[in-house]
Amino acid sequence: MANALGLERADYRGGKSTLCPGCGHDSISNQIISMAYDLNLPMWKVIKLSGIGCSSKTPAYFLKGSHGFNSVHGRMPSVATGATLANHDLIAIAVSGDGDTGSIGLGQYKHLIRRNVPVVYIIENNGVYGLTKGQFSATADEGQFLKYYGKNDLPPIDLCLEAVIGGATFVGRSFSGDAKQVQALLKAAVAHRGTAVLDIVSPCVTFNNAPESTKSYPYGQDHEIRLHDIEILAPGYVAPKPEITVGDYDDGQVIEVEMHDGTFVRLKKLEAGHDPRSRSEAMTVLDKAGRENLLLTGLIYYEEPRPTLGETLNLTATPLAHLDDSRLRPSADTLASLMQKYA
Amino acid sequence: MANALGLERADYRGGKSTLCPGCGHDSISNQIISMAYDLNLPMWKVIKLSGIGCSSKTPAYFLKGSHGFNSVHGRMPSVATGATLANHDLIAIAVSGDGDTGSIGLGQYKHLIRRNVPVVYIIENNGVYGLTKGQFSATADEGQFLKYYGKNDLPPIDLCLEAVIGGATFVGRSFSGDAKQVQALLKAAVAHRGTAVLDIVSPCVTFNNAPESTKSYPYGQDHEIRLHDIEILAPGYVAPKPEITVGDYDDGQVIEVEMHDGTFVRLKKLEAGHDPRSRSEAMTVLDKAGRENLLLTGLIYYEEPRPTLGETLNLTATPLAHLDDSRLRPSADTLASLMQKYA
Amino acid sequence: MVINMQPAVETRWERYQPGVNDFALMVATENGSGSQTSNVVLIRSLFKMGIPVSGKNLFPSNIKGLPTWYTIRASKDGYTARRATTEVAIAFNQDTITEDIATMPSGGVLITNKDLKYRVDRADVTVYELPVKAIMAQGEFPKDFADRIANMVYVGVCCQLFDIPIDIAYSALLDQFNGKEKPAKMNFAAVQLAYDWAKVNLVKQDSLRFEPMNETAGKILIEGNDAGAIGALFGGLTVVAWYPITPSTSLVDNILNHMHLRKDPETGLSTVAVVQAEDELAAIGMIIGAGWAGARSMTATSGPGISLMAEFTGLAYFAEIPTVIWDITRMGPSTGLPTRTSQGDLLFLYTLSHGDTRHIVLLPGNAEECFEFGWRSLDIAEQMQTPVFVMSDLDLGMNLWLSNPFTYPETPINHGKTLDKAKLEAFFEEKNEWFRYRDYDGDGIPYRTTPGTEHTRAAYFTRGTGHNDMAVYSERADDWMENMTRLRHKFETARTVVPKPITHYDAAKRIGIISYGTNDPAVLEARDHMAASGIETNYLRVRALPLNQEVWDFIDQHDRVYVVENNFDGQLWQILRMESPFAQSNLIALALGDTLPMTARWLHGKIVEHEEAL
Amino acid sequence: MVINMQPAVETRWERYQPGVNDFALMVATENGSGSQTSNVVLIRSLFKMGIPVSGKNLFPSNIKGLPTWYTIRASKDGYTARRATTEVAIAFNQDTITEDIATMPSGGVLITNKDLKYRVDRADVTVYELPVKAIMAQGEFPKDFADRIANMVYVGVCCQLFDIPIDIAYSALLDQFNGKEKPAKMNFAAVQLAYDWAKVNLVKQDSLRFEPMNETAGKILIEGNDAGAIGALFGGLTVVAWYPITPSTSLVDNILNHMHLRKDPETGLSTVAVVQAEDELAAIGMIIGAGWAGARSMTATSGPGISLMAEFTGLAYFAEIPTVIWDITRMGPSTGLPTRTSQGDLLFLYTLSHGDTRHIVLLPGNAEECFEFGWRSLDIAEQMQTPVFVMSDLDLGMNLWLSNPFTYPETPINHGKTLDKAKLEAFFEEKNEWFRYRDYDGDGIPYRTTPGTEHTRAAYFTRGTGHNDMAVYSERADDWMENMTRLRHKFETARTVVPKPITHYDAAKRIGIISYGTNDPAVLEARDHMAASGIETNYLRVRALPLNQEVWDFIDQHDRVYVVENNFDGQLWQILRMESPFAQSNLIALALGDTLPMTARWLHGKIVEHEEAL
Ligand SMILES: Cc1ncc(C[n+]2csc(CCOP(=O)(O)OP(=O)(O)O)c2C)c(N)n1
Ligand SMILES: Cc1ncc(C[n+]2csc(CCOP(=O)(O)OP(=O)(O)O)c2C)c(N)n1
Ligand code: SF4
Ligand code: SF4
Ligand SMILES: [Mg+2]
Ligand SMILES: [Mg+2]
Repeated sequence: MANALGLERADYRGGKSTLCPGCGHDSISNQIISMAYDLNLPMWKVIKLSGIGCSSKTPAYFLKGSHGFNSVHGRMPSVATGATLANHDLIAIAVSGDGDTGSIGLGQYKHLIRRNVPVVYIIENNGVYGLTKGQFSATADEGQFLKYYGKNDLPPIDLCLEAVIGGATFVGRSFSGDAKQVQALLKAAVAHRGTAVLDIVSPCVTFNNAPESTKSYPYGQDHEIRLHDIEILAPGYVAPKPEITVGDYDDGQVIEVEMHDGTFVRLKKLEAGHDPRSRSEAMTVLDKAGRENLLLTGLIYYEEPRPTLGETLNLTATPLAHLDDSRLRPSADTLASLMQKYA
Repeated sequence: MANALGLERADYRGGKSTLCPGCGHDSISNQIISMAYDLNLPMWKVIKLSGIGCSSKTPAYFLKGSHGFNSVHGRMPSVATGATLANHDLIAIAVSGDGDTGSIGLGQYKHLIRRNVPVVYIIENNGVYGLTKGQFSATADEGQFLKYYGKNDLPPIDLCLEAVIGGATFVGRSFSGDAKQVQALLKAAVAHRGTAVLDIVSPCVTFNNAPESTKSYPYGQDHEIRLHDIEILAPGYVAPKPEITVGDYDDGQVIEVEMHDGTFVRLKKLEAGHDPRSRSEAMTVLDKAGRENLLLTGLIYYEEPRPTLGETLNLTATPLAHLDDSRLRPSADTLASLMQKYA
Repeated sequence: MVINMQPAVETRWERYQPGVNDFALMVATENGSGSQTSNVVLIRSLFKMGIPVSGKNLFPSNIKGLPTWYTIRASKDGYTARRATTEVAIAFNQDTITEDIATMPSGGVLITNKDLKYRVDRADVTVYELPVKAIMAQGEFPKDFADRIANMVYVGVCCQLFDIPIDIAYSALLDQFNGKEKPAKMNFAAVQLAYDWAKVNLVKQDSLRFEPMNETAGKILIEGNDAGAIGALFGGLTVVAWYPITPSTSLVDNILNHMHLRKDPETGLSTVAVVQAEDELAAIGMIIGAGWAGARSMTATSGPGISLMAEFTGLAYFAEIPTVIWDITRMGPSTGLPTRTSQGDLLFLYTLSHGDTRHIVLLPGNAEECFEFGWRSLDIAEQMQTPVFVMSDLDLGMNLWLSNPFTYPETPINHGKTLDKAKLEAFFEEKNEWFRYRDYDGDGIPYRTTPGTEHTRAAYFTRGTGHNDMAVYSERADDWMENMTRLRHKFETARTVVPKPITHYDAAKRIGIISYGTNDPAVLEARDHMAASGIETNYLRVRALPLNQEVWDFIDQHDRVYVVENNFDGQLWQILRMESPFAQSNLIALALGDTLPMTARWLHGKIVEHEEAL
Repeated sequence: MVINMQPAVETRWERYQPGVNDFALMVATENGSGSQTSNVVLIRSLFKMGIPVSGKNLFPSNIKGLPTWYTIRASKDGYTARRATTEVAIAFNQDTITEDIATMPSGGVLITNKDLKYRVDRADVTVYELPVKAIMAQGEFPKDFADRIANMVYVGVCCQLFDIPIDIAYSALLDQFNGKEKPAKMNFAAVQLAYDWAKVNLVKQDSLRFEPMNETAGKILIEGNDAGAIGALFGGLTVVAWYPITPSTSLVDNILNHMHLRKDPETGLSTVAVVQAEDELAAIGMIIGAGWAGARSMTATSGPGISLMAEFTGLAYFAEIPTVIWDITRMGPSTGLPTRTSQGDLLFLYTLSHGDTRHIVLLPGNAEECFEFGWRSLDIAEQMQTPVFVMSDLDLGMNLWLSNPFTYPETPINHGKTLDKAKLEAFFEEKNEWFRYRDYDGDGIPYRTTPGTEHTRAAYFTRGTGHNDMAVYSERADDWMENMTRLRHKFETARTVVPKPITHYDAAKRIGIISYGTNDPAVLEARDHMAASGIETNYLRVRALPLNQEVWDFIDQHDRVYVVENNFDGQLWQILRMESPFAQSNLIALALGDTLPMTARWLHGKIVEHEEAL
């Protein structure tokens, strides 16, 4: 069935995946396709960016109608920064891996967030380097064993916590086995102005899918704890009561967060009862999850977005890439009078 | 007066400083000299490491009897990692700047901490790039103005918070104008096994010393809030009562933390009353300091150190650099029988 | 096979006739389907039969499912170069079977998996079709396991068709599972089934077969990266920092495999530290820090990692810190083709980093040299106090090579001019001074101390900024020039320290060939063929940069010298031109760089073409 | 002065006699003491007097307190090269005064600050001693301010001694404080005091003086980095990402200074985005992302930054993304000497990144070309769809140069083969297809689209991995070779697109000189001197890599060609040898690389030495 743009879901597909059958990354690609189809995204406005890795290959497998850039390992954030500066009308979907972001790319990841570059930043987190055949990544469980590389003695990096303290205004965590939630978070993220981080546990079925591994399917299926149910209300919906902005919410209560494009994100409290609008609560809940090895998923943190990088630079409304030449080159008189100053 | 090694304080000096008169970095160098003299550090056992910057020049200005390595910008952490692996008997003192650590070096800084490389990591934090003439660094105040580079629109990175969530077991903050505290923290840091981070506000008198700047002398003098008084009790001292390890402490109470070399760090509570042994408290106090622009100084976080990188690798007691050749090359027979396996 | 090219002009080569122990097989399967085991079993079997054999794995940059080709060449004459045409095609991959059939040579033998969809419209080839499912069905294997070992079917059939004794195949399987009988037996069951099936159902229609000979006695089969790892461990390696990247990863994997050789017998503690860094910037920083502090350190990487190591390499060069960097080259520029081979980094390695820099680059051409340069590179690094590159490639590093067993290092570990406490005291005794960057011996190589030397005057300050010979910071032009002049002098000394070229010279021959690395087998084979057709050549194989005098003499001695290499720009040819002491009008570049190991046929074609055009 | 060298053999040069408007001053002060203002005031004054003038600031890599030397050369003949010997020494730095006095030429003029400790044991120089404190004391200046302007004392004294009209000094001061009278007056007060003091207390004993002439009318004084910034802004620059590093920082500083020229008149919003990145890895990633998305992007850096940009540069080369990288070179290897000049990155830039890569490098030789290449580099980048380097150096970038005013770009902005919606539709109209990497015009340059083009078939996938001409991932050897062959062909096209060399040719002359960049003034001056002594030379100044045919023709036309450059290895000479279509026995390398701008005397000495040895 065609969406508002007259496109079938199939039109949002990409090339045939070359990932291992069952790879978690493929299901995330599928959710991206559904999200774009549901939201009627014009593909020509979307850019797909990635680093290097199995995860970073996926932009070739969705949204064939969009420009894609599979850049270099760990440094896609800088490419995303430049591309969105060149054209701030673009909708940027960035895909990375835990190695790509947590190891070689950690610095760029943090600085992208600090600059609040408007991009949906998806980390397909499997705790290993898939493409180079299963070395531990910086998000691997402490003490975990892998057949080839033995024991991992180092503590995992929590890429959500890194984002929260780094100044991110939208931070979510999910599990690629939880299609519904992944899709809801994707929709919210696309509606967000500024960097939206999604750290999605995405099992590597070939190198890290043993049930003990917190990055495996079995573990995710048995241990995922949703912080809330998420419902996305398309722009146009009118909130029944003024949006709740403070205080933690009592049983059965609901938070509705309005995104800048009018989309509402409705969070229905579950037992965990986490309020994503509190930075300290976000830090606490992540710290707890880390210490107790809990796979807490949902919208971890949200705040009214601060200005994006482009906004702080006071750029023209017309994207820089589309300025016509008359605005790119000052006049001959301007040059002449400037020369006077040096005479 | 000579110390236990028969050395005068002057013997611990280095070359003549070429920094601007009054630069905060020079006073930190002085405290390093005093610390080494007081603790009777054998200089031949010490290595001085740094990146590039005015701050990173300082290792040439103290401990002339120690090997020094002024490496490349932002990547001293990797050099420190390799050097301490080669010889785990060395006492490593690393000096960096806020640009060196917070911008180009952020990734290596975080991974050094994650690996718990045994090094005293000093950040001489002035909020600007001194050596390149005063650009904003990643720790500059949000909204701050500088004569040349205008307004800084980006939020500052808190290098202590980065360290705490990154797995550091010793994190302190100080102000180069607070000689006494800087020296106490240095002594504790040297006694610590593992990465000891000291983020020291060290004013750049040439480019960032206006009173409204949180990195200036005037601001530090007027606004420093000590979290506690710190006293260092040399090894041999016997704690009056079993070391307090839990619970927050009431007025006038004191915490004593024993370092692995027998040194005791005695913290006397001041009004702020922060317990450095609680990770969540550390995160909260830093978050608060960040939001309210408070210059809270002292030992922010301490935990019983986890194994250092070298320890996790089960290396021989003899430093790798000092193994004799017989242990570096297996026998001819070993090679012969190995070759059998490939025949 | 679809990835094969290297067009060669038609030549006498065409007369080449396959025969007993002298033909090649190509196995087309799916990546990650376990076919690698089957292929290695075939190679090992031939090896055990005493037949000179070589294998090339042409695999995709993916983990499961993309096409992969494996070529196995048996050569009674001992040629191990890749052959472009393979008489036998084992087409087991649905995605490529059609093209695999279309591109096979006339008169060839086609073995297919009957369960696939395809049409054979080649009257000029012998076809054997194997009902793989049916054959496997006979031996009730657990389902998932069955899939994994289905590829054993073509092993069994090959044993039957080409006279490989099946017990030899079994012992090859045993080796493969290093002695574990259970998996060996499991797999062998499938081999046996196929073998028996073929005996009954296939009528031999071709003349290709193997026959035991005695050409591999005392030899070994090993991958270059394994050889390099063993070499490094016997070279006193103590600190490794690395970041995974194909095709260098297996070099470090093999260091981990063999690390037990360096465990302290009493304590069981390790004398080697291996750290997986967060990236290559950190990896090289770590080995430089380690080298500075007295360790024998190394890393292994490939093109993209080399680019990231550029700045640190300049520091190590200028601050004179020993360390070793293995570059297992793959196809570049950029990410390029991670699973294809090339020699495209040579010029970049030689001049790596900004400013006036030059580096030592060792160029192993076979597994024995991977072992030798594995330990020697660590000696040279300490001896010359500079980073030393070892440039191998994917072909040498990741494929199995027939080799002589490695000879134990003939010289003790060389720490160069490193002064420990005692040596430093002696030095002061003699000279009343010691300055880090002073040239005491006139060879440009200074004396160094390492941190932790208990001596009041052992310390010095290391920096990448200007310094005089006392290691004191200096912005003086004369200090700068003095230091650069000494560094260049040291580099000249290096020419006499690095491995000399291997030369096949006969004054009567007027044509020379210069090459390096894994082109060696192609050159050797092509030379024989050319000689047969009247083109006599001498051959010099460069084994290191900087170049030694031998190279200039060799060029001088010939009318024409072909510079043969597997990169696109002819990088050694460019280095020869930019450095040769005289005008070289006689250097002809034969540069390939088509992602595949060079074939003798390509080289033969090129030279014949050129010679006939004279 | 202590940092001065470049030994030259004794030659006719010795006959050179300083005279009116033809001598040089050297000012030795402390870094950060405000002397820079005084020195620029002196230069501006001479400029206003119509005298050709040039200045070189030899400053330390520190912020305050280390020695700094500033040389000012007046040349009635219009020579602007650095001169090693300076007739006038103004010794105002306690740390260097002794050596400054010792190293000054016989017959020179010494002006000292009497408050310093020193002894003058030179009977062969004229000495003027200034009681700076005393002079300043006369005009009650606020203490701290007094220190800052104490250096105005030597300005006043020079006006008096060398006949610089004091009102001209005042207007120079006004310019310096761009029109602000208050600071200008303040400073001028000190100048006046010193001027009056000198009138009364100094007896002119030397013959050196200035005299108004008319050689600077219509000219400007500007730094190369300022010129480059203006050029880029007039070249349609839209995205700048950078990381501070000496000596490139002032290029971006000047972009910020002039950015108002690109503000939208109505909205006041900016058409240029300038981002201070976290490092050079990020800076280049940003400009590549921007170039890919349709921006005209650039960065500015120096050696260490170039090394860090290596991997990304390879991606941009291989994925064919336009962007511009300025390398304001400083002395390397490694961190080297950040405040000293060199041309040491040339070869590294040309071959930057692993694998077979080659890059366009523009080589401005003066301020006008910094402006021109500032805009032209952005055109060439889009035209060739590749990263374009502009290699300037510290000398050109950070010193003041006498220049013609800049001429407005004669051609409109060139976006190359970039297809917007309309153009893409037209393309499909005509060809019924569009594939990103297909060579439609036979020049190796494909057509590209940028993201955000509202067309269903505008999208393509950009990658650094193997791809065919439809931008589809491919591991096929033939696809790889086809692409590499096209890239090389594109590079050949680039030879015809980049700026051609500037040639001074006269068929009668048999000796040629090839050089580039800031060696130009030294070459021009040396040629005149050599001509005077009977050595006639032609001269070709290379302005870009890859080299054009003109260069080969020039080499062909001469018996000998001296390749003159300011790096240690003779890197252009090496590139010439590795690329020249014929054996070049006639290329002689004259490589310097001693951290300082080249002097005509050094070059003259070298060539004369060589010619006389023939
Ligand atoms: C500079 C550089 N170093 C190393 C590599 C090799 N490499 C390719 S992918 C990868 C790791 C990918 O891990 P991750 O980001 O977690 O992605 P995954 O494959 O697990 O999805 C590495 C190290 C590279 N391509 N470039
Ligand atoms: C790779 C590289 N990029 C840039 C530089 C130039 N640089 C030298 S110091 C510095 C910043 C120093 O700032 P910080 O670390 O805060 O030290 P500070 O001078 O403020 O003490 C920069 C960018 C360099 N040396 N190397
Ligand atoms: S290796 Fe792991 S991450 Fe890569 S495709 Fe296979 S399952 Fe996915
Ligand atoms: S510039 Fe700033 S940081 Fe550098 S030395 Fe001067 S005061 Fe210190
Ligand atoms: Mg991963
Ligand atoms: Mg700083």
